[in-house]
Amino acid sequence: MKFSKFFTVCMLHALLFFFIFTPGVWAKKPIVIGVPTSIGFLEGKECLKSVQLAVEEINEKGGVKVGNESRMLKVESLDIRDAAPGVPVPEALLGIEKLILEKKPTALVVGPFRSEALMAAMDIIAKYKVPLLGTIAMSPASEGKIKKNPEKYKYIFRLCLNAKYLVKYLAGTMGFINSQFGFNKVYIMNQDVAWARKTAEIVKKVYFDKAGWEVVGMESYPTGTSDFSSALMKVKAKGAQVILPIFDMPQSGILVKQWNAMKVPSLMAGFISPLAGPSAWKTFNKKIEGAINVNFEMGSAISSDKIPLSKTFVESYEKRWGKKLEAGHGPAPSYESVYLLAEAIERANSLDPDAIVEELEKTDRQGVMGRIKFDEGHQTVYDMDPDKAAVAAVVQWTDAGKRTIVFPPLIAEGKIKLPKGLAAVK
Amino acid sequence: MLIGTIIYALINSVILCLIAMGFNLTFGISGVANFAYGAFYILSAYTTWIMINSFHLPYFLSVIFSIIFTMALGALMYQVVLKRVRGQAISEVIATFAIGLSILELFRYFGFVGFEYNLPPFIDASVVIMGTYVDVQRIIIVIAGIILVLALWFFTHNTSLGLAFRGIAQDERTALTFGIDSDKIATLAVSIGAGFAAIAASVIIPLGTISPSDGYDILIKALAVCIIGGLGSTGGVIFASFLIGFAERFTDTFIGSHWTMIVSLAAILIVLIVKPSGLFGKQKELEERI
Amino acid sequence: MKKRKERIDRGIKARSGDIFALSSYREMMYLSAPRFVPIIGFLILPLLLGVYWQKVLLSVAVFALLAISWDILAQTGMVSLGQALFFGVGAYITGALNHYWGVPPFISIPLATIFGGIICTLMLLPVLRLRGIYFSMVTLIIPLMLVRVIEATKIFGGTEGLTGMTPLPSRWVEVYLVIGIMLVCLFGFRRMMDSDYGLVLRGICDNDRSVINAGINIYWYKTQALFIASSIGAFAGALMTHVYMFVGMPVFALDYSIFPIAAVVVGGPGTLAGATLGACLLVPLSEALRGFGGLRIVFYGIFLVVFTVAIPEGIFPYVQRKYNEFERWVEVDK
Amino acid sequence: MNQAKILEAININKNFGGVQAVKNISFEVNKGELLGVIGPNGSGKTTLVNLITQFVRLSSGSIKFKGKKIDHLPPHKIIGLGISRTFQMVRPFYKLPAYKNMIIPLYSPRAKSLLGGKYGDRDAMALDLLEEVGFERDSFVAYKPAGVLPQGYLKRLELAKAMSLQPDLMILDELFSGLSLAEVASILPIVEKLLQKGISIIMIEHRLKELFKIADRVIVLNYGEKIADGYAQEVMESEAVKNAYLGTEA
Repeated sequence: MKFSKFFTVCMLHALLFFFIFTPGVWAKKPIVIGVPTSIGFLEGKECLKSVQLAVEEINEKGGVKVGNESRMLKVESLDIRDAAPGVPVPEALLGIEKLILEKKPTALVVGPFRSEALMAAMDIIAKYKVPLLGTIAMSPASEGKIKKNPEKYKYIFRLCLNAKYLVKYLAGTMGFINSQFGFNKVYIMNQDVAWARKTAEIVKKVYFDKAGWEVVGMESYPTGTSDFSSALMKVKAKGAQVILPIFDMPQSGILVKQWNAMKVPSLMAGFISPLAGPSAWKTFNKKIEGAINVNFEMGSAISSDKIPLSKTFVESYEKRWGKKLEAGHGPAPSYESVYLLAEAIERANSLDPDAIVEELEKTDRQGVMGRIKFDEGHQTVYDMDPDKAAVAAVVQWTDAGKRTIVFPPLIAEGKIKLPKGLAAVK
Repeated sequence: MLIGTIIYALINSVILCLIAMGFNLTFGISGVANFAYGAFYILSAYTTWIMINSFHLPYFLSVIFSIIFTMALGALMYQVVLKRVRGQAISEVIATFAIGLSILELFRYFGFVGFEYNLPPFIDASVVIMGTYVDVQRIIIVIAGIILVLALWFFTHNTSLGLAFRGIAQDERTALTFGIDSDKIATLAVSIGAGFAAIAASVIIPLGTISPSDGYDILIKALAVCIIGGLGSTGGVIFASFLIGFAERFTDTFIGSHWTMIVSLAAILIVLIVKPSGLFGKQKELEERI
Repeated sequence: MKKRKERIDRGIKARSGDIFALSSYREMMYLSAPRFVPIIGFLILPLLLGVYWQKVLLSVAVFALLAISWDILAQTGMVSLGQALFFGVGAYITGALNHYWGVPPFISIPLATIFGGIICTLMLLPVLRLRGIYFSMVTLIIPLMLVRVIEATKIFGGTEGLTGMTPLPSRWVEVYLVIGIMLVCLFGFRRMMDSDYGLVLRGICDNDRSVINAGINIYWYKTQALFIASSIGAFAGALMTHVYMFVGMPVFALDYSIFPIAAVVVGGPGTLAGATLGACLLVPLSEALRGFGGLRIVFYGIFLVVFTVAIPEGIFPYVQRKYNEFERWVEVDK
Repeated sequence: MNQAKILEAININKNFGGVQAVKNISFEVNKGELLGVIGPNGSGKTTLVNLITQFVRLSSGSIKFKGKKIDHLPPHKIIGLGISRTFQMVRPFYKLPAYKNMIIPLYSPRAKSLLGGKYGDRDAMALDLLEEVGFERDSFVAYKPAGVLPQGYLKRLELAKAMSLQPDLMILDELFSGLSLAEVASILPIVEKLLQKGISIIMIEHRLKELFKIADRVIVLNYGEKIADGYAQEVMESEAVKNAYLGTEA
């Protein structure tokens, strides 16, 4: 009884305090950050939560200083459903437009999933002049559009890995595998969507063909495929030592399960979205030992001791939401984007989009993903050294459900281990 | 390679057959095209998942519970919704489709997406059949498929309820005069169809993960099989499953995986042109020239 | 009872003899208001709305067109679950014409309308011979499979689609073009369905044997209805392609199939006006519900079930009845 | 009496999934005569009508109309040639006024060609035809929705629809079933009038008394087989018929 009374009194005081002493902050409207994305999907869900986390952290420290006063940040999200198969792009665009017109956000973060939606959205964003810090769609085509007409499209930035850098990482990993074990036969399996197909083609062109690898098979799978036996039999028959998968559909879990069940003696090294998060060990019933997977950005469901901020982010996410990060693509850059924005606004000392963009372009911040800088296509530069650029992480599942970062070497925690039945050629 | 492909084609065919069976059964008996079928499939998988992970029931019990739950839901759908629009094809189709849509999108809305939503295989092991590794789960699927078909055959030929089913399926009006309650039978038909979806989900889902968008794929697959086989004909469904099942696997191995869908589409279009009522379609009204 | 009878009389007289309608100013108002109010409303609305709501209005008109197309089919006894097929085929035809050969929109849209109609009709021709839900099943499947075909064969830009279509001269042209066509379709086809030709079409739905028994080839009439409906759908798709300057796999999306059905069911089937009314209610409502994200679709589902089961006649017939009842009240007063 | 045969059926058979609904039946209809078809329920009478108009396909045999084979034609073509039928179960368009129900046959290609390639004033023609079958012109009956009309009027409407195509052969499928004696008595003269116009009629009927008043010849079906064929009086006295049909019905 006594305690509850005390508690009530405390609450009342807190409320009073809130209303009497904070009008200085609340008199000014909060700065709205719009999150138009596909919230019904894992990546979208976790990106939104990461943004909320960052906003809460900044607000706790007193918000963002514009002019003489501190203003709070506020998140307005809207599900544009563009990742769901069968949702028309115009529908997604209308969502973005609605968010811009009705909530009047100072900037947008996260953004569309599908590259074609991003490409189409760029025109709308240019029209309303609201900076977008994208963290999901990966097609380099948007950078081309920005470079071609920088004045018009300068409002669009990207913090996540783009397909070009993904290729760099995949090629790097393959080169690493080659130099360590002497493997040179690969089977490429990719989802039949633009980004995955392009990535596969480019990796083949710029790396495998030049480095003397033999690509024994290359196959694209339409979304919804539920049986990979044919390809796995081919892998075995043709003696490929490495399978390079590039998938972000949920059904790709079937591939992993089948790879395990059919006891294919090859190293699975590439990108399969279900393998990124810590719960994969349980999902796949402890049968993923040896699988190698790219987490697109440091901090997205993976952290490294060498980049302390990534550890803090992953831990505070779990603390705030009571759940571990699972998406290997999106959360870290989404979290970062809020900080970049807050800093840019403070530096610009105004909410004018052109001023913010100008400051954003000057960004140079040591963050969760490493050092964040934009190139002239407004793409965050990724490389292998976290002190010089942002990094991704190539992770191998080891026994006991642990994940070890194996590439890039600067942040590696261990060496690649081969699965049973596969021996080094060298 | 060839043997492996045949083995996996066989498994694929049984999977398709399992998926289409319930839809076909419901239609064959009651004339209700249950477009919420895919949603029931997904719903039962989520139910099992929730039972295991939130109520910590043993796997086996969870599966049984989810089958019963799905069947009850099917019966409920008939009693609450379909009964009122019985016989109006448009309304039946729209209502069931809308119910399916709501169920699937509700799961999506409540965040049932992600890779943690999956069911473990019944027995996690693989065996070698003629030089090809096959996981035990797939063998279980084949066994389940065979048992279901046999059980269905036994049920419709040897039990009085099953005979009543066949009576209704053949001639509803005459069956009515023999005192068969068509509403009751139709309720059972929808419910058993939903149960088939649940059984199919219980054995097939452990191969992959659960995701709401699969619900639409399942419905499409069931429809494709039924269109080719002939709606309402069990033999047709089995035949069509094997036709598509083998065609898919063989195109995948020898032509390319992204052509598999086109093979199915081509099969549907050819069957429609050659024999519009499906290969085994023998509905009475279709014999007329109208 | 007596009142009801009067209403029927009015209907027949108003239709058969124009002189009667001219007998008083009031009668003329009574007869013309239901036509002129929506026309004037639709013509003025774009002037009052902001850019965003103009886009919504554009969506309203496009979905109204698809709903009208659905309703024409349904009245002829064909329940389509794949309006997206018509929409998508129209969109791809105009997209390809414009993208590969640079055909300007004012030529490519009419071409897409006609050829879209022909292609869809040919594709569905075999199913016309079947009764029951076969038509629904096949229409549901074909658009989804066409998507896969485009994905696999990589024709028409494959998964990325084609971009950079020529836009229409201005957003005013966009809005007024689509509204104009929608109004023409609404009143034109409403009139057609009321004519003896429409009677035959509706006869096929009600009792096809009776129509055959009149020595009429129902397949030929079904084919015509299918062509009309798919042309309307193809036009909507073609127009949207030029509005968004993009065509890709999403044009076969399930949304384009479900929305029109929802609109018709809510507005009231069998009147075309109901279809339009349904689109006018649902599309803005859907904008208002946008904040709910995926839950919106759930609402649709529930809406659809409730309307099909509880209010199968839809809103429009109710409004129509109320309108007539009101007039009757005045007459009694005299 | 050697009149031209207007319709000739030769050894027609129909199988419904193993059930032989019509077994090897042959018969003919002469020009201008009324052929009655009788038989117990389920004896295949309606199937016979469906076979003639090709609503159901023949399993084997052939049918000739005016000397030309018609069993390969779709139903609407056959009707276009000048055979029209009524249905046992009348299913008019309930929501439409009675006279609007007449529009569909009047809109058919046959109606158009009869008028020399032009459609006439269909509403007026419909009202004329309805008057012929007993819809009083001065009343509002013809304007009432078909749904509120009594059975007698619906049967008349059905007859008027068949008449509107000005057929050479008319098949009336249980026109009198479900009607009162008075109603039958008032429709009978209309049928006689059609005969006077030279139209051949096949009449399927359970009301033997009324049928025998106007029938020239009668065939009797039982279990899909023809068990008697001849003038009304002869058939009535045939033993087989008495056993199979009249006996069971009493």
